[in-house]
Amino acid sequence: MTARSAAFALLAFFVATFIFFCVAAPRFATASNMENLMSGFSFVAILAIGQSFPILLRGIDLSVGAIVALAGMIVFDLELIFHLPGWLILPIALVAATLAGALNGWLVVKLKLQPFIATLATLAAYRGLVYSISGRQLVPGLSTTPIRDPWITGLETYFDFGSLLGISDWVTLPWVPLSFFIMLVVLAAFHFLLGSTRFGRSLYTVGGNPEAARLAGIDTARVTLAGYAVSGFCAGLAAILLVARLTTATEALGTGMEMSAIAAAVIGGVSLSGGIGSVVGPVIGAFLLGTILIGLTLLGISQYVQQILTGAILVAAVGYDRILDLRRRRRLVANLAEETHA
Amino acid sequence: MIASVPALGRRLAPHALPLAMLVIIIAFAVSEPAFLKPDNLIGIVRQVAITGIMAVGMTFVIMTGGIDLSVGPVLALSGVIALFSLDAGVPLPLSIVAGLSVGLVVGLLNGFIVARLELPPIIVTLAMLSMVRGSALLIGGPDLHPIRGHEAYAAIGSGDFLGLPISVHLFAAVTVLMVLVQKLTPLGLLVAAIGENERAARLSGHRTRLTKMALYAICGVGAAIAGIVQSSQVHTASAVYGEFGTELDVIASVVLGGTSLMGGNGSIARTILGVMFLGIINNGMNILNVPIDIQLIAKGVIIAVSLALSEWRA
Amino acid sequence: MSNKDDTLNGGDRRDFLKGLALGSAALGAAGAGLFGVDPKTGSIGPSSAMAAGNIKMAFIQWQPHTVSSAWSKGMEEVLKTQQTVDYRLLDGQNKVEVQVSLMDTLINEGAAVIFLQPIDSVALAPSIAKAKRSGISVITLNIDATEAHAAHVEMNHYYGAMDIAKAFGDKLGGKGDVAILNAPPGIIIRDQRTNGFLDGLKKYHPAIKVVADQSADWSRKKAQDVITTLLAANPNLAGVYGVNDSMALGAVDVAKAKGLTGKLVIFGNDGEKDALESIEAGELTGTQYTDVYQQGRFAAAAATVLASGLVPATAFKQQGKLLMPYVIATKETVGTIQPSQRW
Amino acid sequence: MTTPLIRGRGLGRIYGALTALADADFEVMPGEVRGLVGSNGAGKSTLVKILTGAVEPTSGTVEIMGEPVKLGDPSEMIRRGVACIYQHSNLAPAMSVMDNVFLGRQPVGRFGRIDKKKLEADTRALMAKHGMAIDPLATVGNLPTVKQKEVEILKALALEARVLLMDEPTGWLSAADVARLHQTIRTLRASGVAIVYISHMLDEIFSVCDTVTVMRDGRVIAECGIAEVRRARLVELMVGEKLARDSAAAASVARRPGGTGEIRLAVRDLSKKGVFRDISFDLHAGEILCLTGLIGSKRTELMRVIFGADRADGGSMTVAGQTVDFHSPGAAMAAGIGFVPEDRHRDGLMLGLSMTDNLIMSTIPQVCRSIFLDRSRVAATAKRLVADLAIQPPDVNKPARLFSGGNQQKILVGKWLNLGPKILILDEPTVGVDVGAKAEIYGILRAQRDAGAAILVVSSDLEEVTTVADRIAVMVSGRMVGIHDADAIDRSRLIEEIGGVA
Repeated sequence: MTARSAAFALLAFFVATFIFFCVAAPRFATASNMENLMSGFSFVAILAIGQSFPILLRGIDLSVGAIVALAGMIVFDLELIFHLPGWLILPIALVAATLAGALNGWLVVKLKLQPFIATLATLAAYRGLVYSISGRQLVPGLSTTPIRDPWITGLETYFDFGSLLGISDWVTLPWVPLSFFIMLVVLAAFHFLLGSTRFGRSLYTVGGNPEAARLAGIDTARVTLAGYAVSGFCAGLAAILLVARLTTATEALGTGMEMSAIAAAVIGGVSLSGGIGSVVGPVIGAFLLGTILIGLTLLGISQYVQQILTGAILVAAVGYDRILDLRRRRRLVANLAEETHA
Repeated sequence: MIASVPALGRRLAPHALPLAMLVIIIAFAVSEPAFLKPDNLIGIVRQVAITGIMAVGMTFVIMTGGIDLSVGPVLALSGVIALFSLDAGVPLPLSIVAGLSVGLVVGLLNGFIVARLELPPIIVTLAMLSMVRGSALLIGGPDLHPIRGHEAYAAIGSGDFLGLPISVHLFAAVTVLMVLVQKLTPLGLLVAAIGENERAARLSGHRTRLTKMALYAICGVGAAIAGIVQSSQVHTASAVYGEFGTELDVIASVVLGGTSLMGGNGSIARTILGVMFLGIINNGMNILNVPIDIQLIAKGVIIAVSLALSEWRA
Repeated sequence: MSNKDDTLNGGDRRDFLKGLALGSAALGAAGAGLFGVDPKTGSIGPSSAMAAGNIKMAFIQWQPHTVSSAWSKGMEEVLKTQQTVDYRLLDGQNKVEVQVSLMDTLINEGAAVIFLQPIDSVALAPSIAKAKRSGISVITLNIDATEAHAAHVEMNHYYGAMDIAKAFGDKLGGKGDVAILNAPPGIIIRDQRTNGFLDGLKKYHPAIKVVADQSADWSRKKAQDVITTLLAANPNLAGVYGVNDSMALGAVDVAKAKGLTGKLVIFGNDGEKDALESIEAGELTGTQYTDVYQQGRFAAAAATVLASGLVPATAFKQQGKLLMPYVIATKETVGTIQPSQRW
Repeated sequence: MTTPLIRGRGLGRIYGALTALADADFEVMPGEVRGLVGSNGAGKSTLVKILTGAVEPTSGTVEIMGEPVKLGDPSEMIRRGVACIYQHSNLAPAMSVMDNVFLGRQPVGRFGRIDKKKLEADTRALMAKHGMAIDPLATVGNLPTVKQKEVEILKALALEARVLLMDEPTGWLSAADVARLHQTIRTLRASGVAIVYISHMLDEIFSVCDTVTVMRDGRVIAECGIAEVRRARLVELMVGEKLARDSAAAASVARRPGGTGEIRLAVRDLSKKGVFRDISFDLHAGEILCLTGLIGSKRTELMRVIFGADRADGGSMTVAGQTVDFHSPGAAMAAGIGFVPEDRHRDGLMLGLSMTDNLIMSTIPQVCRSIFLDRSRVAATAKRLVADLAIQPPDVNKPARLFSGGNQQKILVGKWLNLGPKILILDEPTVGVDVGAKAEIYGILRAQRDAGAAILVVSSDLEEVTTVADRIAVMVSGRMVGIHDADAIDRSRLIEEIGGVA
C-alpha cells in the first residue's frame, strides 16, 4: 500500500516535470524528442533495475559501469577478432556479465566484504580486465571498424506504430526503439520475479530483516549471490544495447554509470537500508533524470548550471520521499491511537 | 599443526594489513631495489599527501556510518577560489582562508542535510558532488589557471623544509592534529560513540547532530586543504581537478585502514596505514613499469584479499 | 515494424513530423500554441531554422578542457560577427553515451551545424549519420568519424607525434632511455599520439629505448608522482614524452625540483600557453603547437558556409578534411608563435 | 512409554565468559504443554534458540521423535516441524501479512509464480481455523503491534508444527486475547502438538500448562507436573530461596513510600498524541517509584518524553519546583535526570567501546581539562565506579560487548551514577541479568534512594516491582490507572489492574 503510494508520488513528480518541460522547453514535446528520451535512457533504466537488487539487499554495486565495459568489450572482441555470429555473442556477453555480478556477490557472501568496498575493488579489476582484452589495443585498425552483425545492430531498431495503426496522417507518434521494449520486458520480468515468486519475497526479507529470513529457513547466501548476479546481468544487457547503438565498444564505456543507476534507484524509492522498493520506481527515476537532462539542455541552460540543478533535484527527490515517509509514520501513530482509545 | 592454522589466522587477522604491506614491500624491493631508495620513499609520502589529507578528514565521517563523495570537486573549487583571491590582491593567509571556507561551507551543508534532514549520506554527497562541480566550472570555467608570482603560495606544494617537501610536513601536521583530536579530546570519543550507537550517544546527552555536522565540515576542510596543496603543487588551479574517482581512492584508503562503512571502529592512525598501502602499491607498480590493465586488476585483487584476510575470524 | 535505416533510405520521414500530439485532448487544448506546431517546423534544415529565428550551432566537447575551451573561443570569435547565429557549448562529460544523447537533442532542436569533438570515431558515427539525414552539417574536431560528414579539422595527432619523436630523438642525440606519460585507454587521441610517437622513434631513432609507459591520467599531479618514481628506478632516464602538455609540465616540475632542468629532455603535446612559456624559460624542451583558436575559426568559417544552405548536408559523400598546420615548438621556434596565437 | 517428540540432552552454550546454558536436559511429549519458567537470564531464551536452530549449542544433542538432528540450522528445524513465536518481532515489515505467514513456503504455480489467490485463501482458512481476523493483504509494518504478534502466531501455526515454542507470547496481548490464545493452545494440544510455553506470568503457566520446567542461572533445576507445585514454591525455585527470603525481608523492612516528602518531579496532564494521555504523578526524593504495565502500555514512551528524547504535545513538568520543557536529553541531564534505557544494546551501550569509555559517556565534561580529556581523571572515575558497583571483571579497557548482561547493566547504571543524578529513571533495569547481579542492582538502587535520589523504575516483572518499589504506579494503554503504596496492594489486585480489569 505505502510502497504504491510512494510510487504514485514519484510518478506525479515525473509527470509534473515532464509537463513543465513540455510547456517551457522548445521542441521538448515532439515525437523525435520522445524517441531520444526512450533510446537514450532505456539502458539507464535497465541499469537502475539491476542496481535495485543489491540495494534491496542492503548493499550496493559500484562495479556496474565496469561490467558494462567488460561485456561491451567481449562483444567487440568476439565480433571483430573472432568473427563469431551475433546470436552466439550476445548470450556469451550476458553470461560473462552475470558471472561478473555473481563474483561480486561471492565476495560479499563468502569473504564477508562490505558491498561498497567489494564492488569498488571489482570496479578497478574489471576495468583493468577491459584494458587487457581490448581489441582496440590488441589489433590495430579495429578501433575504426564498426560492428555490422545484424544480430547486434538489429537491436537498434525502431517501430513506427503510427503508420502501423494507420493514424500517422493525423498524429505523429514517436517511433519506439526496440531498446525501450527490451527495457519493458526486463521490467516486467523482474517485477514478476520480485513480486510474485518465492525468490523475490525471500529477497525482500533478506534485505529487510536478515535474521527473520535465516530463521524462516531462507538460504540468504544464495539469495544475495543471485541479487548481485541480476545486477551484473542487467549491466550486460545495457552494454549490448549500448554497443548496438554505438556500433562499437570503448575501454571507457560505462564510466560513472554506477552513480546514475544508484541515483535513479534511490529516486525511485528503493531504500538504501534494504527491503523496501520496487523496480518500477527506478525506471521512472531513470527517465526522470533523462527528462531533466534533456529538458534543461533544450531550455538552453548552461551545462554547468545543469549540474547544479541536477544535484538539487536529486536532494529534493530523496527529501520529498523522506517527508512522505515521516507523514506516513505520523498517520500510522494516529491510527494506532484511535484503535487503542476506541 | 593443522589445528593451529585457524588459531594463527585469528591472531594475525587484526594485523593483516601491516603484514600484507610488508609482503608487498619485500616483493617490490626484491624486484626493484630502487624502490627502497630514500628518495623514492619520501616520494611515496609526497604522492599520497593529498589523498592522505582527505582520508584523514573523512575517517571521522565514515566512522559515524556516513560517507562523503563530494571531496573531488571541493578540492577543485578551493584551489580556484584561493587562486582567484590571490590574483585579486587578497593577502596570502586570507586567500587560504577563502579556499578553506569552501570546504567548510560545503561540509556544513552536507552535514546539515545528513544530520538534520536525515537523508542518506551517499545520495546527499553525490548530489553535492554534482552541484559543487557545476559551481566550480561556473566560477573557474574549464581553463587551467596558472599560478604566477605567488611564491609563498607555490611553496606550500613545492617547497622543501628540513629536507622534506612542505606538503609532507602539512600531511604529517594534519595527521598528528587529528590523531590528537581522536585520542585526547572528547570529540574523538564522541565520534566513536556515535559510530557505535548513535541512539545511545543521544540518550547520553550528546548533541549528535551538531557533532555530525562538524565532522562533515572537517571532511570538507580536509578536501579544501588538499585542493590548496594540489593547486600549488601543480602551479595551476582548475575547476576540473579532483576528477571522478578521487573520492573512491580516499574511501578505499579509509576502509583499508579498518574503518567500517557501517560506522563504529576506526582510527586515524590506521587510515594512514591504508593510505600508505595504496600509495605503495601504486608506486611499486609504476616503478616496475606494470601496464595499466594489470595495475588495476592487481589493485582490485589486493584490496579484496587484504580486507578478506582482516575479516577472517573463526 | 521496420528497420529505421531501410525506411529512411526510401524517404525522409522527418518530413512527416508534425510535432507530437500526446493523445490527450486536455493537453492538446491547453497547448494549442505549443503542440500545434506548424508542419514546416518539423522539417529540419537551415532554411526552416532561419525561418524560426536565428540559426543554431552547438559544439559538443569531449570534456571541459583547455583545448576545447580555446576552440570554442575561436568559433565564437567568428560566429558572433554573424548576428543570426546562436552558438553554445555542450559538455560530453567524457562519456560517449552522453555525446550521443546530446547529438540526438541537437538534431531534435534543429541545429544547423554541430561541431563535434568525438570521443570515438565509430561510436559517434551513427549519430552523425542521423544528423546528416536530418540535414544537419557535422564538423568534427580532432577525431575523425568513420561516417563521412561535412568537414574534419584535426590537430594531426599521429604525424605530429611522429615529428615530436624526431625532434625528441635529435635532442637526445639518437640514444637513451625514455619514458612515456600516458593516459588510460578509452579515447582515441591517446592511441594516435602514442602510436605516432612509437612509430616515429622506430623510424627516425631506432636506438632510443622506451623503458616505461605509465598512465598519469592526463594529470599534472599524477605525472609528477609517476616521474619521481620512474626516476628512482631509472636514474639514467634521458627523456620524457607527455601525451598532453599537463603531464609534460608535471615532468618539468620534477626536473626543476631535482635540478635536472636542461638535462632531461621533455616533450609535451598540444601547445598550450603554459607549455610555451615553459619552453621559453628553458624548462620544457618542446611540444607540438597547434593554433587552436585558428582551428576553431576554420571550423566556424566552414560552418557559416554550410549554414548558408547552398550545400545540402546529405551531399557529403566525401568530407572536407583539414589537417591543421603545426609547429614543433622548441626553444628555437617558440618565438615565432605570436602572443595572440597563444591559448 | 511413548518417545518424546523433542528431547535435548546435555545442552550447553557459552558466550565468551558467560555460560548462558549448562548441561540442560529437556523433553516434551506429544500433546503436552510444558511451561518453561525462570528469571531473566536463566537460560530459557538460549534453550529455545537452540531448539529452533538459531543458535548452535557448544555441547549436547537434540533428538526429534528419537532421531538425532543437525543443530544450528533453522531450515532443518523447520523441516522437522519445530516452530517458534519469538519475543522480538521476526517479521519482514515491508511485506504483506500472507507473505509473512507463509514466508519462504508460498504456494507456487507455473514459472515459479506465487499463487496469490491460493496464498490468500490459505491464509484466510488458517485465520478462520484459529479465530483470527487480519487482512491478509495488509502490509505488516502498518499493523498495530498487537496484530503483528498475531501474525507471528499465525506464521508458526502455518507450519503445522509438531513442536511449537512460544517465547513470551502474551506480552502484547490483552486479557481477552490471552484467553483466546490459550484456547488455541488447547486445540493444538488435543491434536498432539508439543508446546513449550515460556512466560513470566505465572497465572498463565498455571492456566494452560500441564508440566513445568524451572531454570535458574543457565541450569534446569526442577521439573514437575503443574498440579504438583504451589505458586510460592515455584517463585522460590525461580529466584532461589535466599533471594526470595532476602528480598521479602528487604522489601518489608525498607519501604519508604513518599521518601523525604520533597517533590522532585511533578508531571501534570502530560500527553503525546496517539501514545499516552493525561499522565500525572509526583516523584519524591528518597523513594523508588515503580511504573508497571503490559508491554505496549507506553511506559517507555513516557520515560523518553520525561527525559527529553521525545517531545510531548501537552501537559507540564516541574523538576524541583522549576517548570521545565526539555528539548533534548542534554537539557534533561542538565536538570539532573539520568536515564537507563530498556534495550541496553540498542539504546544504552557502545558495545565496541571500552568499559571506561562507556562509564564516562554522559559525564565527559567532568573528566576534561580545558578541551582535553584528562586521562588520569578518566582512569580514576572508572576505577571508582568499578569498585563501587563491583563490576566483574574489573578490566576497564575491555570492550563492553565482552561483559555479561548483569555487568553490562551495572556499567550502564554506573554511567549515570557518575552524574550524581537527582532523578534516575531506569527502564527494565534487570532484563537479561542474572540473579546475583539483579540483587546487587537492587542494592545499588536502594543505596541511591537512601542517599536522597528520586528513582523511577519501569518494569513488567512483578517480582521486581514488589521487591524494589516503595510505591507502584500502573499504566494501561497510555493511561495512568493507579498509584499505590507498595505495601497497600496485594499481588492479585495488581495483576488485575495491569490487565485492565477495572
